[in-house]
Amino acid sequence: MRPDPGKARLPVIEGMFREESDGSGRLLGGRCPTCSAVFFPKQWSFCANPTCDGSTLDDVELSTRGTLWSFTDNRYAPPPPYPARDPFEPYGVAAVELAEEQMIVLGQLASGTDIARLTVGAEMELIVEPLYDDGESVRTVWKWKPVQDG
Amino acid sequence: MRPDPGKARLPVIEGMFREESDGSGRLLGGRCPTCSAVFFPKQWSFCANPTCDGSTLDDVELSTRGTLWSFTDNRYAPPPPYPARDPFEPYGVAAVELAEEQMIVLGQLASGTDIARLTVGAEMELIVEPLYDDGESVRTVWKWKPVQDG
Amino acid sequence: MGDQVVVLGAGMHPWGKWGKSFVEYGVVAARAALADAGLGVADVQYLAAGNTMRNGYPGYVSGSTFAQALGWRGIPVSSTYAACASGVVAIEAARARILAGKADVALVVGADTAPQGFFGPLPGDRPTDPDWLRFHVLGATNPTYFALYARRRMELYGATPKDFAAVKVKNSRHGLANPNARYRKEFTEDEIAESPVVADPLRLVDICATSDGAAAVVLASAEFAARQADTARQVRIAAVSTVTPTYPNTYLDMPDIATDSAIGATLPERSFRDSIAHAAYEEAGLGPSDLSCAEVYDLSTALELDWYENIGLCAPGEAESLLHSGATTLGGRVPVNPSGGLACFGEAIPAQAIAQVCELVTQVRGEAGERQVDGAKVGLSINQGLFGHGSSVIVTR
Amino acid sequence: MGDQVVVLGAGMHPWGKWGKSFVEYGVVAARAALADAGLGVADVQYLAAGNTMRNGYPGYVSGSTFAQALGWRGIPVSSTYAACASGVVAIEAARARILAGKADVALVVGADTAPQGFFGPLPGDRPTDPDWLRFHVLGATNPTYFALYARRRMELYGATPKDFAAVKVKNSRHGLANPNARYRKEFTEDEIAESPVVADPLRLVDICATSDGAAAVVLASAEFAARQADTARQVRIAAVSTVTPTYPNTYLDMPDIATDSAIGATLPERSFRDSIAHAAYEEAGLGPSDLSCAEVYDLSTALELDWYENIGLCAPGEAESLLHSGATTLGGRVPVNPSGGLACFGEAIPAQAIAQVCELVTQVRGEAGERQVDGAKVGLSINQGLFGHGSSVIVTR
Ligand SMILES: [Zn+2]
Ligand SMILES: [Zn+2]
Repeated sequence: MRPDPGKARLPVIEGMFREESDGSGRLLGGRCPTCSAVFFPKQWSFCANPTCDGSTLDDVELSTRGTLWSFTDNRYAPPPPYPARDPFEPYGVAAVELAEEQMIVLGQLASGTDIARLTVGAEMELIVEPLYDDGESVRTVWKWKPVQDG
Repeated sequence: MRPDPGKARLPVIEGMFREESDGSGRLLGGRCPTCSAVFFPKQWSFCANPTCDGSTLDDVELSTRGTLWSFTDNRYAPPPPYPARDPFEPYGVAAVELAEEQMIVLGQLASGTDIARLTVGAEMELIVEPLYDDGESVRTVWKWKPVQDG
Repeated sequence: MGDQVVVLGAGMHPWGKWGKSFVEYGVVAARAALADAGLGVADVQYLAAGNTMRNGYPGYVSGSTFAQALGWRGIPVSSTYAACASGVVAIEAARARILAGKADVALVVGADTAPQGFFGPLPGDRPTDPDWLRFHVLGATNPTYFALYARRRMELYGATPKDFAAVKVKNSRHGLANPNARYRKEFTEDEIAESPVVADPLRLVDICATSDGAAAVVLASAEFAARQADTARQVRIAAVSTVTPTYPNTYLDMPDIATDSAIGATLPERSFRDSIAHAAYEEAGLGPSDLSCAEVYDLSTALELDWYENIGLCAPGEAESLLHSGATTLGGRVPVNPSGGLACFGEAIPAQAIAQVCELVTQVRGEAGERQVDGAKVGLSINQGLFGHGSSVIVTR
Repeated sequence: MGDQVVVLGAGMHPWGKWGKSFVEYGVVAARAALADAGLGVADVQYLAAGNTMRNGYPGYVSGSTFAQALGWRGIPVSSTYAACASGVVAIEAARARILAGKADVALVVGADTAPQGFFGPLPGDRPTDPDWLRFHVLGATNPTYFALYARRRMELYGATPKDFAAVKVKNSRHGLANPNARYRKEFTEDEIAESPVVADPLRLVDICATSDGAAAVVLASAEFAARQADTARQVRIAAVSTVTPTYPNTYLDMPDIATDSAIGATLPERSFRDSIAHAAYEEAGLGPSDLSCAEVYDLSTALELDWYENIGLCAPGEAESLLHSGATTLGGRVPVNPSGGLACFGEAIPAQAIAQVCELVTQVRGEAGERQVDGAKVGLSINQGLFGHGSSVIVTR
C-alpha cells in the first residue's frame, strides 16, 4: 500500500531531521560550542570528545551534500521495528561522507535509485521521502539521492 | 468479568499442574532418580544438586497438603504479564511448606479466603481455580486453601 | 594492605524522577566521582558498569555506553548485571582488574531510570523465565515477597507493624539532610498508620519506591593512591562479597515459585543471607563489632530488621530490641542507613549498591555533615539481588 | 609466565537448532569443559558467563543461572554482556579474578538460542536506542553493514565476489571434519554463485547464519595448574584484549547511523579494528609472524579478508592475494578459521568468542584431528561486538 499523498507528513522520529518545502532535507545534529565536534543524532546533552568537558550542545543542521562512501541494497524484509510494506519492497542504503563535518551518515537511497549505476565517490544530496503510513499520517525519512549532473 | 463456566478449562501454563475431576490439583515436578531431590517447576532436564551428576529427571506429583509458612494479600493490580481482571480483585498469596518434599511452594490463596483468619502453621490443600478468561477458554491455576476442620 | 584497593572518589546524581536518559545521570555521577578523586577521564584505565534492562541496548552494554559518552579512549570495559547487586559486581570487576595488575585506576558507574509503580518483566511471553512466571501465574510482585518475609518475622519473633514503622521513622529522619535523597520528609508513626496497605502487613510507606538515579566510584591501586597529593581522604576497600546461595537453598528467594528441596542434601552451615556478610567479614578479617555504621537494603522496613541479624549486629529475633534501643539510629552505637536508605532514595537498580558504598566512603571520610556518624572508621554495605546475588562491601579509613 | 592463566579444559555443545533452553546447552558445555580439565563442579571457585538477551531474566544473569543449574555452591559469579565479544569479556573477568589471587579455578560459560533469520531488537519503542533506531528508521540490518564493508573493500582494493566466495570454499572445507560445526558441507564456487543476493554484493552463503550453541572453558592459576597430574595438555593465555574505540571513531560501526566527527580532534594512531589485535600482541609480547593459526569473526566472507589485515597477516589490500596463495588454508603458513568459522557454525552470540578459544586450545594441544594445524603453538582469536566491543585472545602451548 502506497502512502496517501493527501495525508499529513510527519518525520519518522521527531527531531532527527526537517523537511523543506522543496522536498530537500536537513539533518538535525548537535555541535559542541567548546571543541566544535558534531554529533548525529543528538543523543545526549554533552560533548563525547574525551579531551573536551563541554556539557552542552548547540543545535546544528548538517551539510546536505556529501560523497558516497559505500552502498548496498536490502532484498529481504528486515524484522520489526522496520515498518516493512507488504509486499516487501527492496531498498538501497548509502553511507555518505560529509566533508565539512568529517563524518559518515547512513540513509536509505532515494526510491528508484539504480545501485548498478552508483559508484563510490559519487556526489549525493539529502531528500525526504515517505517511509510508511501509520494510518493517520505519512511518516517520512531522510534519504540520499545521487546528484543529477547538469 | 467472571470466567464463563461453560468454557473449556486449561492450565495457565501447560505442564505445571493438573486438575482432578474433584477440583483438587496436582503440581507436576521433577525428581532426580539418583539423589531423590525434587524440583518445581521442572525447569531443566538435569539435577541441580551440585553433589549429584544426575542428567535426567523423572516426572513426579508433589504432595497436595502442607503447612502455611507465610501469607499476604495483594491489594493493588500487578503489572503485566499478570492477567488482572478489570476492575482489579485483590487476592491472597500463600507460601506452603511440603513435609515430604522438604520445600516451600507459592500459590495464590483460594478465592474467598479471609487472611485475617489465617495463621502460620495452618494446614493447607491444593485446589484449582480460574485465573482468567482468554476469550476461548478459562485459564486455571493452582491455589492453596485452608483445610476445613471436621 | 598492599592487596587493598583504594576509593579515590565517589559521586552521585541525585535520586528522583527527572525524565532524562540513564546515560545523562551516569555521566553526571562519573564526572562527579572523577572530580572528587582529582582525576580526569584520561586517567581512567578501565570502566566497569552495572547494566539496566529497561533502556534497550545501551543499557545492556552500559560499560561501553558510558565509555562512549565520556569519550572513547580505547580502554577495556565491562557491563555486568546482577539485579540489585549489579553495582557491587561491577565494583568487584574493577577491583579484580586492579589487583590483577592490569589497571591502576578504574571507574565504576551505575545509573537507571525507573518506571512508576511495581517493577515488572519486559514484554514477551516466556514461560521458562521464572521472573515472568511468578508475575503471570501468581501475580507475585516484589512487595508480595517482602510481605511474606515480614509476616514470617511477626510469626517467628513477635514483630509488629509498629516495629516496622519505627524503621521508617528512623530512616526518614536520617535522610532529611542528604542532598542526594529523593524524599526528605520526616514521617511520624501516625502518618505511617494512615498509609494504605499494599500487601498485608506492609503499607505503602513500608515499601521503597522506584527512582531514577546514578552513582559512581573511582578505584585505584594502593601504589597509585600513595602517589596522589591528598591521601587523607582515601578509603580502603577491605572486602567485596558477591556470593551465591549454597544448595539446597530452602528460603523462598525472589523470583522463585518454590525453594530447593532438602531431600538427600546436607543443609548449608548458614543461610544465604547470613553468608553474604560472613564472606565479607572473612575477607576483611573484621567482625560485626568493628562496624561504625552500615548501609543495608531496606526494600521494606521489615527487611532492614532481618539484615541486622544477617550482618550480626544482634542475634535472631533481637532486631526489634536493637532498633528501639537507638543503637541503629544516628548517635547510636552502629547507625544503620545513615543515608536514609532506600526509604529516602527509592530503588535505582544498578546504581543502588554503588550508592551504598558512596555513603560509606562519605561517612568514613567524616564528610557526611549533619548525618555524620561520629568517628566512623569501618562501614559495611549489604544487599541481595534476584536470582541469588549477594553483595556486600566493607570499607575502612 | 607466573602471571599467565592456564586453560585446563574446553567444552562445547554442538551448534545447530535444537529447540532447547540455552541453559541446557550451557550445562552440557560446562560439564564437558570440567571433564576435559579432570575437575568437578566442586573445584570451581568462580563462574563468569556471557549473557543472552533473548531468553528473559535467566539470560541477563547468566552467571547465576549456570551456577544454579550446575548446583548452587556459594561461589561468586558474574554475568557480562558485550554483544559478540561477551565470551571474551567473561574470560577476562575470570582471568582477572585468578590473577588478583581471589580464585584458583574459574569456569567460563556462554550459551544461546538464536531466532531464525535476521537478528532484530527486542520488542518496544525506543527512539533513544541506536540499535532500535537503525532498524526502525533505516532498515539497516547486520548484513546491510557487512555489505557496506564488502563494497568498500571492492572499491579500495579491487576485491571481487569471487574472492569472497573463495573464503566460503575454504571455510566450508575446514569445517567438514568438525563435530561441533552445524554445517558440514563443502561449497563450490558455482553453488555460491547461485545463492540469492541478500545485500549486494553479498549472497546468502556469504553471511553467517544464527545458531543455538554453547562453549565453556576452565581457567586456573599457573600454581594450581602446575599441581595437576597431567600438565602436557595445558594451554596458556598469553593475552586478552577487550579494547574499545578511540575518539574520534570515523569508521561506520554497527549499530551507528553516523560516525564520530573528526572536527577538532586528532585521529587515533590506528583504527579500532587494528587496535584490537595490537593490544593483544602488546600484552603477549608476540606479533603476527608468531601465529600458527587464527580464528577470526567471519560474520561475512568479506569481513574475514578485512581481519587478515587487522591482525597483521598482510598489509592493507593484500588479503585477497594471501587467501589465494593458500597461506590461510589448512596446510598453509597460517590457517585462518581451521574450525570452519562462523561459516560452518552460525552465530550464537555469547558462546562464539569462547568457541573461538576452544578451537585454539584444541589446535595448540594438537588434538584437532583432520583439521589439525601442523605444529600449532600460538593461536589468536579476534572479534568485534556492537557498540565498540573489541575482543582478542592469544593462547600459547
Ligand atoms: Zn566538545
Ligand atoms: Zn540428583
